[in-house]
Amino acid sequence: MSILIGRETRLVVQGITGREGEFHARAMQAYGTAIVGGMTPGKGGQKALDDTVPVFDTMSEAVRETGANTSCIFVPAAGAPDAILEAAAAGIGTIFCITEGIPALDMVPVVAAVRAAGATLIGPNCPGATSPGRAKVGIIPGSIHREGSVGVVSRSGTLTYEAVQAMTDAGIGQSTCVGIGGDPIIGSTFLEVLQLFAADPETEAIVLIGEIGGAAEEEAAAWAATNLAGVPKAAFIAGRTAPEGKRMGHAGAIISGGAGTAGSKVAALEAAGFGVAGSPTELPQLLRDAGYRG
Amino acid sequence: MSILIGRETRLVVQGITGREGEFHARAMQAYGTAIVGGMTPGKGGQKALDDTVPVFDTMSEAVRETGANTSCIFVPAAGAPDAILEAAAAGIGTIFCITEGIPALDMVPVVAAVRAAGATLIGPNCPGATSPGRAKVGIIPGSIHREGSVGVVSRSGTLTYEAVQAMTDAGIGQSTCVGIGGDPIIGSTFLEVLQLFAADPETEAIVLIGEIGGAAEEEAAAWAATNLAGVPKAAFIAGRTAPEGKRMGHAGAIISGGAGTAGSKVAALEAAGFGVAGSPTELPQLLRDAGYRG
Amino acid sequence: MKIQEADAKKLLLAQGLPVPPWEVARSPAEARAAASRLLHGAGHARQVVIKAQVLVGGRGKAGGVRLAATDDEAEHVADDILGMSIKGIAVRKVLVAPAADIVRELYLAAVLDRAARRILLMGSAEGGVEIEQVAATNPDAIVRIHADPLLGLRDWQARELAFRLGLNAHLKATVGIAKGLVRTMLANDADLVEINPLAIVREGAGAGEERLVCLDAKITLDDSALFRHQDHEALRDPDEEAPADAEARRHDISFIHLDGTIGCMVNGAGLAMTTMDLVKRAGGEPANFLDIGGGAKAERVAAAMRLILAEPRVEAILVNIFGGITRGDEVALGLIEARKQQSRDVPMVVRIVGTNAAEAARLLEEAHFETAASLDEAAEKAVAAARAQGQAA
Amino acid sequence: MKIQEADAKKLLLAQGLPVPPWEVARSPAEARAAASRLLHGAGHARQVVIKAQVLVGGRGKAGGVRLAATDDEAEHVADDILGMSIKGIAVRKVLVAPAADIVRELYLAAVLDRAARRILLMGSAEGGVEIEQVAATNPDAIVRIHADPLLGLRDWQARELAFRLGLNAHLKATVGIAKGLVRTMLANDADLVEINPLAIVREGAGAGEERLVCLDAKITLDDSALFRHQDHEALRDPDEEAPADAEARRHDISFIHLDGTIGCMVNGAGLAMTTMDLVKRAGGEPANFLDIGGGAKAERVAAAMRLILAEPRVEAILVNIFGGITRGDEVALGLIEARKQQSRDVPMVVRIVGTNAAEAARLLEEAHFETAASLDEAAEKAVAAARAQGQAA
Repeated sequence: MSILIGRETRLVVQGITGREGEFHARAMQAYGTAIVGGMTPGKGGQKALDDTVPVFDTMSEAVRETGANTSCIFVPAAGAPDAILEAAAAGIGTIFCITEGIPALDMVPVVAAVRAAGATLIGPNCPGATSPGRAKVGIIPGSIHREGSVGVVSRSGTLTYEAVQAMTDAGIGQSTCVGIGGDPIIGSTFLEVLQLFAADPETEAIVLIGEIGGAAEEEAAAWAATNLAGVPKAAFIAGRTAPEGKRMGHAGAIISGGAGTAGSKVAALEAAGFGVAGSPTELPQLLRDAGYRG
Repeated sequence: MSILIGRETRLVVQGITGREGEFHARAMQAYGTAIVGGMTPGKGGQKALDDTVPVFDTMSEAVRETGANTSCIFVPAAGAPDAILEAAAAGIGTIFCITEGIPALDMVPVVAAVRAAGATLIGPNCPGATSPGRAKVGIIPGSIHREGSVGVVSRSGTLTYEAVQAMTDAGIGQSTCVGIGGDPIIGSTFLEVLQLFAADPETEAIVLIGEIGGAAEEEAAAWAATNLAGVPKAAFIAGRTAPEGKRMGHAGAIISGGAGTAGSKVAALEAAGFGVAGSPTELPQLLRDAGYRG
Repeated sequence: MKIQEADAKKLLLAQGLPVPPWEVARSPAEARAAASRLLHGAGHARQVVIKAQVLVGGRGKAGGVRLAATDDEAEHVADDILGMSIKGIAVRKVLVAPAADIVRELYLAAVLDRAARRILLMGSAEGGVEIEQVAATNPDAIVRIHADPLLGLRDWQARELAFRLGLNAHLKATVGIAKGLVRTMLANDADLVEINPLAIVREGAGAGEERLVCLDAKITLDDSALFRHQDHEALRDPDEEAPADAEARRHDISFIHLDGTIGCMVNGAGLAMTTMDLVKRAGGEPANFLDIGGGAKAERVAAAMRLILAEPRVEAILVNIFGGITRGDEVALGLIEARKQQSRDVPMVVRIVGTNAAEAARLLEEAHFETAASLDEAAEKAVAAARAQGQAA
Repeated sequence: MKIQEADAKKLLLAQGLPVPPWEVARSPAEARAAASRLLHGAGHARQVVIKAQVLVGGRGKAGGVRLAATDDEAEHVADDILGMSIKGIAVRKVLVAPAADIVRELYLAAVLDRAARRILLMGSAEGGVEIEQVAATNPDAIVRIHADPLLGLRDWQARELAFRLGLNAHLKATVGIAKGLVRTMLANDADLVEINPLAIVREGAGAGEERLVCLDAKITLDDSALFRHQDHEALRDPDEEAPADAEARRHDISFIHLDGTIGCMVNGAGLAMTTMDLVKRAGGEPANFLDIGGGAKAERVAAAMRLILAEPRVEAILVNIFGGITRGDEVALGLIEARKQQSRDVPMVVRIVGTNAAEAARLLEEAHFETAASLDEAAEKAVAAARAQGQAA
């Protein structure tokens, strides 16, 4: 098994007729993900990806016609919150929103409504997820992965690739890699993804990639301390040298009032039994040190 | 037992320091209802009802201090939707809103939010409920009741009193009498109250008092046909002579486009096994005819 | 409260909805001037439409909506319409607008759905006819979309509506209009915002461009919300409100005039309807629906009595009060006072039960009122009294 | 994006919040005129307060907030403040307002709570000091209320806040202000709307009436939402934005100036911070944070290079690209082009992996760039190159 996506994934790409949507849909399809439909309002009836995928006007139609259970959103920021709600209302259980630049306050009611509908939202402004050898949803390059049993969760994009590549290079494969996104308001937190990994019988070790700002890593560490006690765990925190009061990146992390520092996160993770790496390349060794033999 | 209210009711009166709130709180207390607190923002720390009831500034404080489980709202229309939400957020399970004149659109999100919070709302613009011999919440005159096993549900005020008085005069007592209110958007419908009665072991017969307009009586009848098949049932529908297109009462019922007529309701109720009375005074006999021996 | 088409259109415009221009005229000369501006002005309308401004439905069938191609014709048509009476209401205003070049007519409305406890968008591909008629003859033609009670009407829902109405070519416009209707509803506390027809019209010369516009508009406002819309009181059309209705409103009495001979005064709408039903059952005809509301005092009772007696057909009065908030003795005092001021002598049957009923009974007995114990009995006595009065007259 | 106090106050006023009057002056003469109007005008202020308009915190401690009782004094104080530089920012504007007669100072802010994924109202009975300080020394003094994500901040929540802050005597005003802060946040897509102090002031002569007012205002706008607030671009203060920052913004580059010698160009904020961390770990000091974002093309790469080289301290450049959306060959081409235009010769270490890395490697090899395989190696090489460059200089 894996979490969020796998062989049972039946994916609809929202915004499949756009430049980005089409490009990444192709890559997902090439990876082996079952793309059962696309959706772009007004383009219903067309076929996308070299005539292999039907396009629908609405998500309710897409779900009705294809039995889709997962969606991946590439629509522009102004329309993305609505696209998430449309997917949830249509009964999609797992929604990935790749779109960046969504105003944070738009996401407040959306996240609450998606939860109330019982769906899981990953993102926005996230790279998606890959369950190596099974399915890839989003924009993480498929080539960096290797099948295995380490669950990876990260709020960065390219830093995740760096860490995953380092693991793959060291012969350590992944069950699922999840990028939760770096926006202020996101659908699923570190903690929530760790809970999914904890329930997944195939995930035998955890890698957490965090950043300065907020307290989500600390929150996840506190939960992992008791709920993932026997599981090999390694982590990396970016931003040890970041100055206070400066926002690192567009929507990004900021240390303010002495809270959200790398030091606080590293301490919390170490206290919870994570081996904390000084560089992403050290993650494989830390997993081995923690007893991981996968 | 009874539904909604009973000996276990611990009531907070929201708006207890107002003229109406105080007047009816006294009557409820005299009837034997356990009024554990009152609430009026800014009057916290006072005592109401001859120093017998503490007044709180907020519902969360009232619930924390008194263990209240029920509230009854007498605050003016502009503040009543908020009062309902405050009660639900404080953990009150059963909320009666007596206030009339609340703009209908205010109630749309309130009803949805109260449901999401798992609370039950009766009203607004309703007379409340009485479980004879146990508790009375609202403004129904206590004197008209008699202890017994007939569940009464109505969307009228004084018409309910008329029907209940007729039953009491005929020696037929009630388990609970519920006025659901005549406003366009109400917290609990006929159907929802019938479902509560169906689950109450002490309710052995049903009386439904309806009016022209809408389709709530038909909806309840359809459910009762299968779910209350063996239960003696009688009904009365007001407005047989009401003309089409005229709104009967302030927020009241209206027949439009041929829908919502008394004829349609009477037919649906008779088809569902209700004896339908031509006058409220006929209700006792109809219950007897249906085999009620209580 | 219903408001006139022109006022409804103003409320739609305020929310950014596409409504073609119009003018309101109160005389044939004003209509001529308005038509002249539209026919010869910047818009160069080929024809104008002149529409009676009345709140009752069916003005089209009654001849209250007509076209005119010249200034003279406009004046003449307006003269005709302004002389009409539609369902008993004299036409005092007309709306003058450029006649649209209609490609397709649809129906779209935002209504408060009591059963679903949500705002409902109702669309129909068959516009220009009453929605009840479509519901009866072709129910599948009606598209229903509920706005989320907490999130409101979202774009995707409005798109769903557009696709199901076959408005694919007007996707953005439909979304804008659907959301605008809900916005209009919320901004004004309306129960109903109805566009019929919502029309695709051809604009400009020749083939022209097709555009979705609101050709007619009907809005009903929630009376309970008037307290927070002080500007709405000005939308009440005094021409259309009978003096009795205005008087009832002033006293917070709910009053509807009917055709019978037995005046009714009751507290509570349900009980008032029941009283009417029992009058009818006893062989009489109610002259009115009248709910004096909760907690009525003597002054309001007297006002209710004046309203009932203002109708010369009334031959008997039935007063039925079940005291709860309302105190029976207050009502009795009001009745005694009202009878003193009463211009004509009409028999009255009074039934007062509930709060302070004993006091009321004593007062009524002292004042020699005819009373009744049950509602059935009261209805029968009133019908008998009306018959006696009718025969005496 | 942070905005100046005066602009923040305008946004509050637009939502109906109680903000005492103020004027903005850019010269001592303007400040004198403003003070004169306030001291001798209708309000009859006894004193005025003159406040430096800078976006950095701590202006009070720096002497940027002072009182004046006469026109002369106001001119003199303004002259002082306008000559100051606070945390490196020259003061170019002052705000002149009547000095308030403060009875009590509180703190109130609406912030976006990332952890709770809701809007958070934070109040503190200790106003006038930084909330972080209160959080550290007296955490119980802070009241936290989350607005409902679907229903918004309801009155009862705002009342709860008022009671817990001991504002019982100003219940209605507190509710109005709390709801107004949330409204200001939503209307402007702000991350933060902070009133510090929120003050009870005595107004009028003698004992006067006590009123709750917003004496200071700090608003941070969500950059992601600027696309739908076209009026907000005008609130950006050009005086406070370094030319490099404006240039970075134009090219959609996220850039922060630091004090080290090794310029960094990276795609992705997390990877960019990691790159800085590894430079430091290898014994160097990063000269900047720079995220060229996703899908950067040659033109943006060249702009990033100019930004880095504009800092004379830079002695080596480290380029670290993990291609995903970004194509490695595009970046390589951009680097080659940028080096041609480069004004001074700074050693560069380039690491490009991921999408089209092979093509990139070929291009870089042909152009004789120094490359690195791993990020650790790249950091070490860059630090060594900077050292060599530093010693050569």
